[in-house]
Amino acid sequence: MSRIGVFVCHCGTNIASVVDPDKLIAAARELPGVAYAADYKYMCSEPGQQMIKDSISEHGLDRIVIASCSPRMHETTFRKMLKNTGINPYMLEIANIREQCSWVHVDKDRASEKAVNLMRMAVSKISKNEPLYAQTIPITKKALVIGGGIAGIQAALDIADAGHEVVLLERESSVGGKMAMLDKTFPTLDCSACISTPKMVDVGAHPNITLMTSCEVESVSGYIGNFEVGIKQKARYVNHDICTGCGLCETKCPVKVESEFNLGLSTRPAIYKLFPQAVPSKPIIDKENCRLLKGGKCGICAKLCPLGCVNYEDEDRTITDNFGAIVIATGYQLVDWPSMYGEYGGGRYKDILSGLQFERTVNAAGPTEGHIVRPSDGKEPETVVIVKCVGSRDPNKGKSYCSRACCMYAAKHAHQILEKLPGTRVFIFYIDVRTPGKGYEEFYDQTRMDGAVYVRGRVSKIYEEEGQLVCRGEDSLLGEQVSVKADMVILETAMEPSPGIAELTSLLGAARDVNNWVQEAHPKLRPAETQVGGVFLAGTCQGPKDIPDTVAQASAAAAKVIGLLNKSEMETSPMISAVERDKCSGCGVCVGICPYKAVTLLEIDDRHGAKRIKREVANVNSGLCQGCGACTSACRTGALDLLGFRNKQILEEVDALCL
Amino acid sequence: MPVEKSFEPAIVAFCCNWCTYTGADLAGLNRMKYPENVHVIRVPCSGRVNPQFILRAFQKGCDGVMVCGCHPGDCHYSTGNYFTRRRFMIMKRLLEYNGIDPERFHARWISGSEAAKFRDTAAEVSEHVKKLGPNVKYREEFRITESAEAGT
Amino acid sequence: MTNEKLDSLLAKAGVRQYDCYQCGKCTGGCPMARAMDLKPRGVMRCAQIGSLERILKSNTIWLCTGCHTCVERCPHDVDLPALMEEARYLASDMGYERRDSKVLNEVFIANLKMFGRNHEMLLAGLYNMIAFKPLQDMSSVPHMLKHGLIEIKPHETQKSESIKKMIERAEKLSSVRS
Amino acid sequence: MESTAKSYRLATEYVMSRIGVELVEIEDWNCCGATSAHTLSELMGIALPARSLATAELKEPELDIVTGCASCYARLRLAMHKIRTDKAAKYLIENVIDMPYEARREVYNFLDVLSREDVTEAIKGKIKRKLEGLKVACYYGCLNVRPALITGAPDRENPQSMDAIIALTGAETVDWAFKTECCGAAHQNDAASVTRDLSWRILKNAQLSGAEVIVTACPMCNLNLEMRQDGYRKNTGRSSIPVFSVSELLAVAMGASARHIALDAHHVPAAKALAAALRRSEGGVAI
Repeated sequence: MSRIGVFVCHCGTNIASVVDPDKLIAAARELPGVAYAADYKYMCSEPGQQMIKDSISEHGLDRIVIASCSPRMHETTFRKMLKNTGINPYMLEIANIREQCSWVHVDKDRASEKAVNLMRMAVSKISKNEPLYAQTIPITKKALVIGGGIAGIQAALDIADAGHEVVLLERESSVGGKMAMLDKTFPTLDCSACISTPKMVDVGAHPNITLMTSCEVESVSGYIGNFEVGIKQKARYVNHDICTGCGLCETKCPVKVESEFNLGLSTRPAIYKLFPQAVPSKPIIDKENCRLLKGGKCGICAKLCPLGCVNYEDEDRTITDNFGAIVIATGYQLVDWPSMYGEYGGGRYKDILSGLQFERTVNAAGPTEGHIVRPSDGKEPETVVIVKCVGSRDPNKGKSYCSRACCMYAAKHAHQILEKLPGTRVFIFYIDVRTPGKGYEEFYDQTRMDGAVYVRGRVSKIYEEEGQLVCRGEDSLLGEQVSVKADMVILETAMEPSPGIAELTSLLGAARDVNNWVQEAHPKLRPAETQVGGVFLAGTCQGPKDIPDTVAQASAAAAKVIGLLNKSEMETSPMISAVERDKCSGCGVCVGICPYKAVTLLEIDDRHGAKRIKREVANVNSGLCQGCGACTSACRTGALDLLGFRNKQILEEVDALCL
Repeated sequence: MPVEKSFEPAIVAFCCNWCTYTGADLAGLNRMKYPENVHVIRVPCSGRVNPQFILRAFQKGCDGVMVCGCHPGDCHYSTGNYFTRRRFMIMKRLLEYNGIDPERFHARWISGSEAAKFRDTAAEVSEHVKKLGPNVKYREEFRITESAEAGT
Repeated sequence: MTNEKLDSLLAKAGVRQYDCYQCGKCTGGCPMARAMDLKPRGVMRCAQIGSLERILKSNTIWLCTGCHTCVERCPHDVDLPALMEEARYLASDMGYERRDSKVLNEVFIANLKMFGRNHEMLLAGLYNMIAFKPLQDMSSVPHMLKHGLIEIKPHETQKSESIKKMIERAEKLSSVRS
Repeated sequence: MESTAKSYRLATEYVMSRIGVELVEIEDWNCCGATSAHTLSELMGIALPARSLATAELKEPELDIVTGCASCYARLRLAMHKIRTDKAAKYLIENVIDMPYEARREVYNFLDVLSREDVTEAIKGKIKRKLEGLKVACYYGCLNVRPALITGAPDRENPQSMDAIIALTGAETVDWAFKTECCGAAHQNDAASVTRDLSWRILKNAQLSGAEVIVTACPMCNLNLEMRQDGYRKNTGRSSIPVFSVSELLAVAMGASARHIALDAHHVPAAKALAAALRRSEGGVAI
């Protein structure tokens, strides 16, 4: 027989003025298993806690019910107290007779009656409680950062500077991401390369950072503190251990294909560095376009290389490594506007550029060496139209969300045009101008004063006539149709998650929102974490944002990772699902229901009569399980149960209420 | 059990720890008032509420059952309450099949900030169940079997 | 009072006025906007501020060709042509002045009642007479007559009488629509 | 098609007989009411086309319906759609037209038919002479493609079906921007100055894009674009541009003579452009 102690708190007059503690004490003494009952003015106070401790040793109590305020208030307090008494901290139940009784009811008799019910429910439940023990899991002191844009670079540097090992994984052949493509950054107009290249060099040289370019995540298993990640190293066909990055191989390659870094505005050979400042500063061969790898005759680059780095036999390899924490920093891509907007020519007109193409055009290291000229004829434009919200704020054709950075980079583009080509006429078609950021509104003001004409209205159609692009729309402030003949049009297109985000998040078990952005654990309070323990996020993989916000979030994610890796082991909550293997039929319904991929099917050796058999049963990973209990309600055989909230505990509560 | 003049129903409310339980606590903090009939049982997630808990409550003569959790999409455990929603759409039919008025069962989404909604829901469900009268269906049958057993 | 009418108008058209965020893409691409006294975006604006009368009094609803360019490009799928159509019916029912096209449309339907099909010369001629535009497009007539493109004698369907009855039934039902 | 669209009709009949497709005229068809009917009454706007469709269903239950006019197409297709999706409307309309109508068969526009793989193959086999180098702007008009829900057209800004058909004749279609811009034909009587400008804009863009002729798939578009050209010449100082129906070009490529398809019936002298193209490809064969 259990020996339950019931302690009723007055909470000053908060409880006692409505609920009669004497009634509770009297009722408690009648209940089976209750060995002792007492009340006190403030149970949570030092003397109150001492009183409980004394009663435990005096009356040999083995489980405690406290009728007091909400368990959300003092459950942890009382659990800590029990730790020092020899009673398992989970042999505790709290009847919430303050927030859910004395504070919300007026009639004293009926409130007292309800308090008795609540106390009785807690006593019944605790009769079925069992000791629970927190497990500790070791932590691998190494972080994986996925994505080598500015978010990944910043997170990797912060973690590495704190003394932890980091693997920075990048799909392309160089880190740098989108920021490396930009010319200047708003609102301060510092040169993007000048502030990002030093950081790129740092990650390449940092003793704690291992840079893995041309790599992708192939598999993920394990849980917080103990992830095992399979990484695919794509064939580079160039031995980077020997290569000095001299660039001789690139000079004679006969292949010319569209440069992805310059977004089709220039060409590159098949053996190439992504861009001149690439880190690592070594080339790879693009196997889709290499004449020799496609089966033709060539091999010029191999002949040219003085060190014999070129290896046409190179193959993809898979490397497996262990990590304690993972940061997703996979960034964004621009939406494919030509497939969305037939009314803007659907990509037929050469002189319509995306915002990023314009960045390459205006960039001194870009295909035109920074001269703003039309791709069609190389002439400087006299009139430029900038269209905002292309693909964003357009649920019909594109994305419903605001892409957030476009208002500012549109203003920046206008400013750059007016600065480089004074006298150019610049029209910016907008729906709203959104400049919430430090120095942003001032920048917008300056752009207007520079002479950019803001026209409120979404452009309805763009077509080419007599070598010019006619932009037709409404000046909605005037209420009239307008038509602007432009020499160049810049479409400020929306961001969307990078390709492959769906595959990556499902490998990690992380959730995505309706627009495929990675879902943060809490939009306000946990913005740099996913709901999967040990998996964090940084930058535009979570939603459109500009560089300052991206860097801030990356450092936040890094701080979280450092906090985790600083511990050598961590405690997990013991209130998680448990499987009774004898009952489990191995149906696997629970596997699909678990939001954390904590439940898997495990093959075990079993006996069927005298025969040895192999069968599958559910297995709960205590590192992954968060204790929601969704699997237990779905379990047909009742093999799964939630510790601390076992079926029999809850049923006892129900029974106690109904009598 | 004779029906008393002023019948006060016993209602059990399964509330998830992260949203509705917090909302109920907030109602207390704001000293909102609602009927005493509603007794909250804390569960980690509305997805933890096994249908058998509800059947057991009705079987034992509980007059009304509420299941409350986070709003769909806001679940602390990301997807738990979607299962709840699907499960309890079928629940109503199961109750009907068992001869229990499905009106005795209510599933609601109440967030941690919606104290007023918790108060209103508690009052509304309490009033509603009161009108339906005591749930004696299984209690009477129990009594019959019990006395029959006692007789033999 | 006015708003009830507006709400039912919007409901019939399947348009939710607050879907529109006034970007003006509809007006920008509208072929007839130049001649409209209230631009398509303005129609949505009036719907938002509850000014049904301005919609019904506008020539816009009569000038809309129903080419669907606006809704095709609209970010929020606002079915303006449906709204224009419902507004025309309401304007007629409520006795608002019908703009220029009334003459054409009525001549057109009268034409159908007579012959079941459209008689182009009669249509254009009658229209020009009633609308006091005696010379509009008349320069083409000799050419058309010469090449048999228009004929003095109309084509009749065999059962033009049944079509006339049908149109009358439709007219009667249309006028009682709420 | 019997009157103003004489050449369109003759050419269509010619093309169809060549490729062995039999077109059956709906017995006792009536006008769809065009813009006028649905401007006045929604019910009339659906009942008029529904009557023709119901007649067709009664007399030729196994045949799909094809129309060569964008406006008819839009109205007929809407009526079909309405009958299929709205039971209450079906009941009302059947009462008004005094006939049952189940909308069992499809309504196609002429381009849909020409784009069918078997039809395209048949046309290919019947092309006798190429209109080599003739630069053509294909004008689809608005209602052949919009509204997307009713027409199901895959691309409403830059459709390609007519371009593919015209390419069979050896002519070269130009990439231009006004394929589906409304020509305002519905208001050519009552808002003449606006529709005039709309037509001029279309003509101008076609010419600036290098087109020698415009091809349409609708008699209304055809008529509207043709009739505005006197003013166009005078006001813009540009030359006029012949406008053909898609059938006419096919017919000529299949060997039809000018007289056959009444090419002289065009408002804008038409035969010359075709003759030049034929000369280019065949060294002087007269049309």
